[in-house]
Amino acid sequence: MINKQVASLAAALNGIKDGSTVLCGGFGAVGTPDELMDALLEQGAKDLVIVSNNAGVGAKGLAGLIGAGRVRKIICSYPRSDDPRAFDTAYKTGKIELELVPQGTISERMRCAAAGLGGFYSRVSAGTKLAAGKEVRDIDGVPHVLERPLKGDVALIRAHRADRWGNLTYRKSARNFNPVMAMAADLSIVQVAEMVELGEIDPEAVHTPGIFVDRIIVI
Amino acid sequence: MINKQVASLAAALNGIKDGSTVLCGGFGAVGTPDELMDALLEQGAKDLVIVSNNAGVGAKGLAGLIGAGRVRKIICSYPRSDDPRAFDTAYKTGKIELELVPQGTISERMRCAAAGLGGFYSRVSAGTKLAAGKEVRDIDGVPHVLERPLKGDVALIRAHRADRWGNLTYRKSARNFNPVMAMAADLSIVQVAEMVELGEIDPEAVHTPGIFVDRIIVI
Amino acid sequence: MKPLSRRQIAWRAAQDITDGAYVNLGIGLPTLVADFIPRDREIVFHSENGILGLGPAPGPNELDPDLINAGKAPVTLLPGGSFFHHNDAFLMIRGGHLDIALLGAFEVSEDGDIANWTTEDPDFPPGVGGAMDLAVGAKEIRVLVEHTTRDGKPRIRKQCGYPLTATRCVKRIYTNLAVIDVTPNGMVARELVEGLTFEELQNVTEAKLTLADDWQPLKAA
Amino acid sequence: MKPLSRRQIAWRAAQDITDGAYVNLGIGLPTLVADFIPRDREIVFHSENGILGLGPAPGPNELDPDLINAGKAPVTLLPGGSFFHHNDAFLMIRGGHLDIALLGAFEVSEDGDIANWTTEDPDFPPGVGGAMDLAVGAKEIRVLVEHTTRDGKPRIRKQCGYPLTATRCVKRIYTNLAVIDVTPNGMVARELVEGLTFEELQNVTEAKLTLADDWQPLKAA
Repeated sequence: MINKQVASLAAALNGIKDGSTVLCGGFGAVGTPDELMDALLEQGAKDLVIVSNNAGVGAKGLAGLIGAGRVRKIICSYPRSDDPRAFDTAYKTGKIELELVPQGTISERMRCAAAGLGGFYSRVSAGTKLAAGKEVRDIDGVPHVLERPLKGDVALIRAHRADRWGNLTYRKSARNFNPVMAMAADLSIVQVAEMVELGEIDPEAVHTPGIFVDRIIVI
Repeated sequence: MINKQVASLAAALNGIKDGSTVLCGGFGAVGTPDELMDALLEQGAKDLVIVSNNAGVGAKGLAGLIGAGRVRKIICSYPRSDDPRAFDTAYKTGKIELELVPQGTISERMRCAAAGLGGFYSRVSAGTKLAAGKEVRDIDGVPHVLERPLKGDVALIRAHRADRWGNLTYRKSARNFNPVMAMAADLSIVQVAEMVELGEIDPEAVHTPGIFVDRIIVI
Repeated sequence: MKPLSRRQIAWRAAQDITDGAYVNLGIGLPTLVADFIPRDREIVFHSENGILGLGPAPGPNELDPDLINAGKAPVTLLPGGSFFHHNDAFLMIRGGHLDIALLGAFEVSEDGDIANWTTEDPDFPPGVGGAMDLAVGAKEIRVLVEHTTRDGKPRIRKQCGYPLTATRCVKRIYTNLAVIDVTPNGMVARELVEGLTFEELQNVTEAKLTLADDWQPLKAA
Repeated sequence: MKPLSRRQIAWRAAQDITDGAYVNLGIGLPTLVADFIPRDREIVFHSENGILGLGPAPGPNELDPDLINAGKAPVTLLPGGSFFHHNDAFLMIRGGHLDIALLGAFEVSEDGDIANWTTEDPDFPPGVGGAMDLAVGAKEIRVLVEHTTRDGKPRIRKQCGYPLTATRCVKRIYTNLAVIDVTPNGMVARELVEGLTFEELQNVTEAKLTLADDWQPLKAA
């Protein structure tokens, strides 16, 4: 029988290794897997590479991980936020590496990994500083940048509802990066508000099919 | 006010030109825009390039267009069917060109066009006859074929419900190629069983957002 | 001569958005445009974080913490709106499915290059967000910008001094002084605020301008 | 010596599918496998046309014309199943999200190459469907095949004679005579039908086989 629900945050995060690439869902403070990120601090993995649209707010969640020196590198589109003190401090003291990637390109690079493709050509960032060091190719007379897949060892996801097969639904704009990240990691760990019976989620309205989900914890 | 519903099949297909690339939804006989394809026969456009997973069944729909000599070329993964007489006849007499593409690659090439990308690298077909003439590149030691975007001038789509903004839902496996084709053409024309009021389709369960839809006809 | 206020710039840009358009409003000044759409037009606003059909700001009882726009402000959803994931949101942007993106900018060049993501201020880490995707992807890019910096330096330049967001993409610029089109033959001033001469406009513009034969006074409600 | 029937080959392959696996069944012989999954295992079957959680064939009152599998036969959906579009269906395939794909084949080579899409019969136009995507994408490829052609020619060969579907992807082969693994050290016979000697098996197999030390009789219910 398939049952992806686990009993504790510790069980949810079990086995995450030092040096892992961790995809963290959310946009701003919406749809972020806060409890999973706090639990990752507890869990102890270090030298992490974090992929996240933003770089943490205040002192909890991702900011907590950065503040504790556990993040070697962050790949994001917009490290600023209302209260970016943890990232700012780490950045100014050279304790964190920043790879700045356009928002759509981060998302597409993760989908590229999820889809088993080797790379794609995009006009985005061609002719700008963010294309520095990247291969550029003219396609139909227009310069395109070669972008490579971005795969996670782990994804930390926040959804609204789940069933035991791992089917997920999200609420409104809390969906954001969560579905693409759930697809793009070897191990996808999801925090949800609610478990429902198998079959209760309309099969026409599953946002993330269970095939992309490994562990679920109810918060 | 936005109202994408049109009054007649003739209005739905108005302006489709000779030589157009037409994406036709459906898989086998499920989710195929039969009435739109029959109306395209009436409409008269010729020298068409058709993109469709299959190559028509019997004598109606796509098979009718092929039988009438209106299709110059078909891009598909599986031209056989239970009753492939129209395609078989045209193929054996050299009256239609066949570009055979793996099913996932057709779909991904259309998405590539929809997403405004210049191409992608895929392992699929590397080392096979279907990669003949295509650029191959080793990525991380694995040969990948460069695939180019596949864009439609027109897409003919079959959905279940629509609202006046063009939001669509499909039924079960009739969804298949329809969503990706709706995204990948300059002009997306949709036949639906039913129009519903704006707001009746759950915003969490829209299968094709209206931004991808131009004209809707109720059949 | 009275320059337009920020709300007046937004009003002017709003008048050019045609009925039925799919539009993304950049953070800051462009966001104000939503308040000035003529009532007889139905516009579908898009947000990078997976929304089509953004409605006005929520009343106190409508606030939903899971419903924000790309600027992270609370919003509402209109009937006919939809939610989707980030990847589809950027497919829409990059794939040319948006009719118009209205963007803020630090600078715009004569060729329509735009710089709007970093001033390379060493006190702040750089952030790009969706700026490059929007500038490359939308069918038409229009910029809303103060004509000059606080120090009076021109923002409409021969070449951008700040790092580029994208090249040759801007089609129209709305400023507090003028409406300017970027054309294959260079920049053309279409509207000037009343009391401003073309010469005065050129003096605060580094890029070379020509005055449209059918230029109009720039009016704002 | 009694070769397995097609249903027995399917039964044998079914025994190796572990609880909770995500599996795609190719058209033809592999489709039969669904009938023989041990009852205590919950398997999620995937279909290229956008389905996870395929159930058994529908009863006469359950038939829904909009619900077919990749072989275009009517099916049902289990609770927990979901529908999605073709692009996501092939993202699952190509991206390595399926644990197992069970495929039919014309030929398999010593290196694990598979030929299963065309015999280049001039009487038929070629069709590839999802064969190449599946062979490249699933985590593990297992083939179900009659050991020889109707004319007695081996289907397990040093090199495939028919056009390749994909290279070096097959891990295990179930035939009416044996279960054979493709390993870095060549093909290893793990199970032989009772009464068949290894020498007899090698005689109908073009590829070089070795016999596993712990080989077993090939049993089928």
